[in-house]
Amino acid sequence: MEHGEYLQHLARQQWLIPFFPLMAAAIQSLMKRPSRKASGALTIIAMGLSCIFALRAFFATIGGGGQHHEIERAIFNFTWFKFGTTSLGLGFILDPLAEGMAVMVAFVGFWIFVNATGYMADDENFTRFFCFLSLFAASMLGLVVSNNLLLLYMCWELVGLCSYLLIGFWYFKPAAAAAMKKAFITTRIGDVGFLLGIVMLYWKTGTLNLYTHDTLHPGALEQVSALALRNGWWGLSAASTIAFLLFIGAMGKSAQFPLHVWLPDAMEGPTPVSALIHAATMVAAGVFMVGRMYPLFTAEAGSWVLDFVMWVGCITAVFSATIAVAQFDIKRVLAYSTCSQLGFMVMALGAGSVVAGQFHLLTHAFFKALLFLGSGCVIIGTHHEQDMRKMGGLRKYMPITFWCYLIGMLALCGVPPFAGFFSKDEILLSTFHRNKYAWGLATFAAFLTAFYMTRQMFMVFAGKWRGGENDHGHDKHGKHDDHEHGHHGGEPHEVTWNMWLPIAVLSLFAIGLGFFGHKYGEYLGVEGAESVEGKAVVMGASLAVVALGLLLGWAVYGRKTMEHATDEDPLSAALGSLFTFLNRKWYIDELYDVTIIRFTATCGMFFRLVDKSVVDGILHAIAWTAWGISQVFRWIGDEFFINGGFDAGCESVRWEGEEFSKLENGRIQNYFRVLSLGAAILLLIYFFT
Amino acid sequence: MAIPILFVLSVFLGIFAYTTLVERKALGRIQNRFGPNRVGRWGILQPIADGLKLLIKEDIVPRRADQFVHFLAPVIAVIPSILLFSVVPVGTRLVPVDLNIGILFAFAVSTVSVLALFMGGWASRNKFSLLGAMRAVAQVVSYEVPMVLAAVAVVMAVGSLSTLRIARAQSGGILNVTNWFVFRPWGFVGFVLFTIGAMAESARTPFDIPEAESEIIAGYHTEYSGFKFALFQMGEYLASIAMAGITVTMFLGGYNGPGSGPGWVGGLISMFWFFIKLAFMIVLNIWIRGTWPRVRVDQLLGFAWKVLLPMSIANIVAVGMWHYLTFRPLAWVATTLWLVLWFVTLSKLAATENVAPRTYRYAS
Amino acid sequence: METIFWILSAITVLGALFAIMLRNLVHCVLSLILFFLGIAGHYFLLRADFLGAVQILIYVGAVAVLMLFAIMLTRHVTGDEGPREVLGGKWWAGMGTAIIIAGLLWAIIRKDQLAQILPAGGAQTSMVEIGKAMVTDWVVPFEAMAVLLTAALIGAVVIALEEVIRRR
Amino acid sequence: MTQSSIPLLSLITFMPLVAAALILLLPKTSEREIKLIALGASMISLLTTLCVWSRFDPNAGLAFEERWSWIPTLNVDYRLGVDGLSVTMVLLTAIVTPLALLAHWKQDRNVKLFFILFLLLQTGMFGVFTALNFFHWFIFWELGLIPMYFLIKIWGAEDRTYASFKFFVYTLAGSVGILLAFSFIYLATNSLDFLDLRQKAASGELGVAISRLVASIHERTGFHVSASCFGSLLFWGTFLGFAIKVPIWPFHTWLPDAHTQAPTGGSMLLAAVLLKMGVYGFLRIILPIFPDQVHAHVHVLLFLALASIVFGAFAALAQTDFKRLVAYSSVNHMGYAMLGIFATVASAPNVADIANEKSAALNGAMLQMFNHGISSAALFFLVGVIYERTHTRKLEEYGGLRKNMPIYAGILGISMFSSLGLPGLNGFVGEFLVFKGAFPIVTLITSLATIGLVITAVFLLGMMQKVCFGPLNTKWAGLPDMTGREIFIGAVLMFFMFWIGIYPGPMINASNTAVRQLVDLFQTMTVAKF
Amino acid sequence: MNIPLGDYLMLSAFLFAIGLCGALSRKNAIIVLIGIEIMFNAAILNLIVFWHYKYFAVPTAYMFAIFAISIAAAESAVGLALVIAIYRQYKSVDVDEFTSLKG
Repeated sequence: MEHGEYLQHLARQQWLIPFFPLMAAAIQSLMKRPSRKASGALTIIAMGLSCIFALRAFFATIGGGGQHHEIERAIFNFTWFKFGTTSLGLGFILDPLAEGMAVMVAFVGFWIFVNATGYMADDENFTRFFCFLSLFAASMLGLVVSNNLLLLYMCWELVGLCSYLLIGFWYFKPAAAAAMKKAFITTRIGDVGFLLGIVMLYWKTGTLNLYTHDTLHPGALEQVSALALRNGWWGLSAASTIAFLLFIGAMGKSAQFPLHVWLPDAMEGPTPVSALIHAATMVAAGVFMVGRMYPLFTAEAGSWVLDFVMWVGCITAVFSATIAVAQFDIKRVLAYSTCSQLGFMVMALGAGSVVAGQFHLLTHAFFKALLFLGSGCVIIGTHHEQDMRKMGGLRKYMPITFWCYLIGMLALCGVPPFAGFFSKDEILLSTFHRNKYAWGLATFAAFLTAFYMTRQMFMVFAGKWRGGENDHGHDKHGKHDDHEHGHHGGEPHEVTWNMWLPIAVLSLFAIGLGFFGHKYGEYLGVEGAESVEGKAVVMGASLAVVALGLLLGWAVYGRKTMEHATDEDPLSAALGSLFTFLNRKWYIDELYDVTIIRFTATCGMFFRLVDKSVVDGILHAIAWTAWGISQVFRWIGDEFFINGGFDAGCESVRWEGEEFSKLENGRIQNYFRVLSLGAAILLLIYFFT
Repeated sequence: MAIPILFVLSVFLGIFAYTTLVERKALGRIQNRFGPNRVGRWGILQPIADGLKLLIKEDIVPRRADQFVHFLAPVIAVIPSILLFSVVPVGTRLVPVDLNIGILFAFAVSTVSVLALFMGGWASRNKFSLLGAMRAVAQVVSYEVPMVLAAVAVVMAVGSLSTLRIARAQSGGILNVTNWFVFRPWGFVGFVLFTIGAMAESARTPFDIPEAESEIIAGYHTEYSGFKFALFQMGEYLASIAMAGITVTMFLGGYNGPGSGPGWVGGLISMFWFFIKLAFMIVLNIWIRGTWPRVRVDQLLGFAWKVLLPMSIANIVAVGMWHYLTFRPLAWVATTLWLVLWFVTLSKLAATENVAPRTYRYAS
Repeated sequence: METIFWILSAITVLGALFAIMLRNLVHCVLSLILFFLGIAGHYFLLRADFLGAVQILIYVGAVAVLMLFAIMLTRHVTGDEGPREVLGGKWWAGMGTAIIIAGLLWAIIRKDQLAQILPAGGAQTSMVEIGKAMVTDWVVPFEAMAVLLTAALIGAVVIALEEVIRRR
Repeated sequence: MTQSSIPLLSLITFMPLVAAALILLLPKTSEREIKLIALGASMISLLTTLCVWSRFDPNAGLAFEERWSWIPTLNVDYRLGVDGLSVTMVLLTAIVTPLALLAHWKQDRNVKLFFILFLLLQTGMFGVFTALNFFHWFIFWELGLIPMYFLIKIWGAEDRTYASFKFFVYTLAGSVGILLAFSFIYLATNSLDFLDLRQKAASGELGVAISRLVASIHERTGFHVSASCFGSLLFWGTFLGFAIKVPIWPFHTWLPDAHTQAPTGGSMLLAAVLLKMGVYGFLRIILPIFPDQVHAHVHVLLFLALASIVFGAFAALAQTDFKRLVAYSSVNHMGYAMLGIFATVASAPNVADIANEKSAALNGAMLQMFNHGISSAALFFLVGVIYERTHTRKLEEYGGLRKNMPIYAGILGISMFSSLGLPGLNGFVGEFLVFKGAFPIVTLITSLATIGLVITAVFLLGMMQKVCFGPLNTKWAGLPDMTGREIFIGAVLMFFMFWIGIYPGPMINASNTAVRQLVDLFQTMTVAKF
Repeated sequence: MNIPLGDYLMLSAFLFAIGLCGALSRKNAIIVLIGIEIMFNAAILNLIVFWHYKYFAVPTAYMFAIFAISIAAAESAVGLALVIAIYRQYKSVDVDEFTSLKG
């Protein structure tokens, strides 16, 4: 088979990639609760199949485009429904961007599922959990391989749904219940922008298929040059306007400032969920979408949209990093770190380097998933303890977890030769070219990253075990008491193989993936305008700040580890109220509470009051007026004239009736006789006429 | 016209006489005894002896009885029974009267016999008689309905009321047998319904409650003796024989059988087949009489209205299906299913009483 | 044929007269049956065989029997009204009216030319035709009749069983 | 035009009426038979409707038409028929009514009257969607009102008297507007046939007739009013009637009251079908018969639609009563349908492919009607389920019900997401089409309407959180989960949610031709004619 | 058959009058019903007579007769049921005593 045809063939089978997890979800939704093994196996097998199909497509795309820097893109479009004289199509795409992402999602997802079988082993809603996870995997893969903005949006919303469901998986915790709602609504605000962007794109181009390979009916992204010439809003071209609107969606999903608030709260979900959805894949969907729609962003030269994107990313990166410094919850640190890293990616996109953004997305997915799974292992190993102050010294108890976690941490900090170093370096480089101030801020964020990760490492793994000092933490979750480790008492312990194997595998990638950065750029087919100029500065600066961060972390936390869980954080002692400010996340949530949320609630009360008093008031006024008028008529007209006259008439009729009723004596034969007499008279008349 | 009528009068009266003998002998055998065997060889002259005895017996009329009606009742009992024979085709060449409303005529005439029972019962001024009469009237009126409806099925299939046409419609087929209506789903059901109806109509066991000895002495003919009693008996037997004849005509192919045909020889053979079938029906009646116990009054009426009537209506629908489904295998399957469905439903519905399973105390 | 007509007419008229004149109710019904049979005979004479059979089936077999039942159920088991007054109040008015009507009808029929015609003869309406007409042209009345009969059946049962139902 | 030999539509419409008559004959005590008869009748209607649906050819225009001369002196025909505008509504009615009946299967108070009223209501609803002549259409219209009044009045909750009275008088007042308007139209044209009037309106004959009528009024009474003003009056009269029924802000206040007080099945039907009667009125009567007037006032109308969406959503946000919240969500959702409809009317000269945009908007509105019927029926049913068990509707009194009612929580979640417009479920398709179509035509208003999307999410998710999540309120520790019957009802509704969410083709296809004809009416329109 | 139509008509007129007489003057409700039946039969006889004499080939009159007989049967069934019901109420079948319809 010729290569193009082969790709086409594969594109026609793209739907299979999300199909397997979808089926797994459908089957599990009908399963009984106790069928744990079957459920877990089904999910993992389905994910494995998806992974195989994704890899097949991935290798096909490598084989084609890599050498001559020309993207080969195979698509498969079909009609969803018809309306008016046109129709609405959906479609699947097969191109490097999609396949790289799909392989990542399927592969990381596969290992996270394996880990989850351990993490969730004794949860009563095990089946439900894997059902949601499968559904998530299906939607995420569908999002990745869709060639249609509407299909992408649908999957986008579905991953949001799964995120909602999984954050609130332990719905009985009020915090989880609040967090799930917050996550959905916050992303929904972004989605409104996204939806408007879609609708506008549809209006301006008449299609939502991104590529059609058809000159008569070009796809949306094939019309960008025309769109760049048409007018949009706010003095932008249509293309840029749409790009801006779409980016608002991405901001919601990828937790960019100021819509980032949901992501840390989302840590209320089970840790594999945090790893898969809120670190590796879903939150990256915004970045992916921007990458997918990138031609729109660059269509109009010199619009402020890209700058906007860059600054949003930059601000998020620094802002979140500062918060991460002052957190005590092991997962929250990672959550803010994720926010910050997402900021890096977005910044890269804004700086004009899709490759850097996407590559960081991939590497980040691996090592952040690793870190989250690692933290999950820690949490399980310490009997559901999440407060870093109550950990410590775990290196002794959980060696495998420690080493893997260390690799992930180094990758995140950007220590060469780990994966994060390469990808972050590229981002900083591209930002350096675009805007020096942004670069400076980003470098500062890199410094903070190294610092807070070091802090975390020392707090968790170094020193001595501080848990179990007060009461045992695991009273909080009564139902986890019959955990397998009952005989361990309060001591931490290493986790089972199905939990550490995934992080071990992922740590391999966290080490090695960075070396493929250049290849990935080629693979995406973006001409890497690799200017060596400034490279040394950037690299040197970043190495320096990383080293500084590590050192500072060691200085503050490593030299003298915490003795007791109640000890004050050394940094807190140093920074004072600034630390509290950071610990309380810059009081953003409180700000939102008093502004937006209060405003919305007031609006609600106001319109409720309007309904109750104004609208109903007018109504009641009308009703009372009518009633009053009717009373007047009743007394004057009815009671006096009509009733009086009517009574008199009735009386006379009744009297007549009384008289006539005497004719009725009730004897049937009498009636009959009269009847016959009448007949006789009729006959008589007939006879004589 | 005269020959057939004479034939009918002589032959069927003879059959009547010897039916009584056969019945007594057969019942005797069923009940492990001999039956009449003193008058002539095998008791062959018993009917004549009975007749003579009844002729010379004293005729007693109760003093307060309504003399005229009391006298009239047995006469009226016999007349319709004999009239019934006028529409039964005995052979291809032997049809007394071919009325174009034959079946209807038969029913019309047979209803008159109920009057005789009532008159006899009422005129006797005896409460047992009156009770018997009332029972008889209720029973006959009830069972007439499903019977007529069962006949309507046949009439619909043939398209004529004439008994001769009905008999002719059943000729042909393999050996002149396969076209008998009893070999159709609806015909079989109709046959069963009609047979049950005919037995009830002529008040034969197990439907003999109008003359149930253990309850009301002898029912409407308690106060009759001598030849009047004989006339009642005669009317009853003749009616049941005539009904058997009509059953044969409508369902069992009438005079049709292997070898029957229009010629003289065929005619004789056809008469042979007719009487064979008639004998079969008579023996069947006797057999049932000897086998089944008497039913209760409420059971009797409930059975007529709740089982036979719906079933006969379903049967009419089945004939309609048969008529319109010209593809025969389909018609077979459809009508059979339909009727079985109704049968099952009705038998489920009718089984309202829970009868405990019988336990045998001494035999095991 | 004329003889048969006159005999049947005599039976009919006598039956009718006895039916309304006799004191014993059962005798009344029996003579009513005679009247019905006479009418059936007339139908046969008029070559309406089917109707004749139906007349016997319905009137003799059903209506008359029903009347006998009614008599039995209203306690006059003997059927004899006894010494009580059998004629209703103002009976003379009814009788008079009937006689006037009879006389007038007689006079009208006498006067009319139509009274002199004889049967036209010719082809009779066959049973098949009647049957077909019944389910084609006359199907609506036919169905209406079916409904009416059902209603009458149910109604009669309900009326007669009223007390039983109430007791339950 | 296909003339069906069997009067299927009459059968659909009057089957419940016949069953009601049958039930009337039954004694009060035979409740089981009553229920079975009612359910059987609505099932027959459903089966017949499915037959109609399967044989319905969307391209053939009016189908299954029945036309008999009824009152020749008034030029009134008995005319039934379905086209793309009504067939989905008939289907909706046929689906929801048996489910509503089933929801009341355990009803034990005054069963006979209840089911009779229900069946009467069903006849009314079917009749409104199938009738093509104002004369009997109006009878059916009122028949949809009166049984509902009694259902609320007799079987309602604590505040039923006020609610039912308000519902009845309010809606009746609207009906008066319709009746008056049509009286004048009849005076002017001597016709009450919708399609005939549509023809006349399109050809301008209606305008001429109205000016003639105005002239003759002037002649006789000396009362002068311009023809265009008179036409607008007629339009506003009709508008009032339908706007109250839909309901459009600010005529909506009867709805939360009525919904909250109505029995479960009543709310289901009220939300699922009765509101659609109002929207259907816009599609069948206002748009075809008053094209010029509606076009002239479209900006006001669009504002009202927007107000319904946004204000309705905000008002819902502030509710503490479960049922009231769902009721306000109806105001909000019907606002989307109205937005789609009014966007069809508005003119936008600079939009290139305007016919298709309008088709999308109107198709979306049609679909939104059906979707709202399904999902609001489900939500009201679920409210009923929980109310039956806890006897409270206060949101703060629930909490954590998912723990012992997982199936309930699942069905509630799916229904909620369907109502919220999650892709993959039915709500999304309709809303997307409305936005897609309306956005190019009335950009600003559509953009503002998206606020409604967010607020909808806020209040629905808040509802979900308060009912199902959080720690279990110990008061409800012993609550049983949904029974098989209730799950069945939910499952049927969910089937439609998924079906339309995943494969909306048949629904849109059914309405498309009729929608395009309606859109063509407004294609060439630029200025009002009179 | 040489009987003129008038003879038949006369016969049915007399029968009708007899029935009327019975229905109007007898006291017993059953006899009243008997009278009505006689009138019915007289009328039906008339139908058949006309059919036989004038419209021999048309089934209309025949149909009328059949329907009339059916109605008569239904009527008598209901009538007798009524008689029985009334008897239960009043312990009498005398029509003169049924005066509860008195105004």
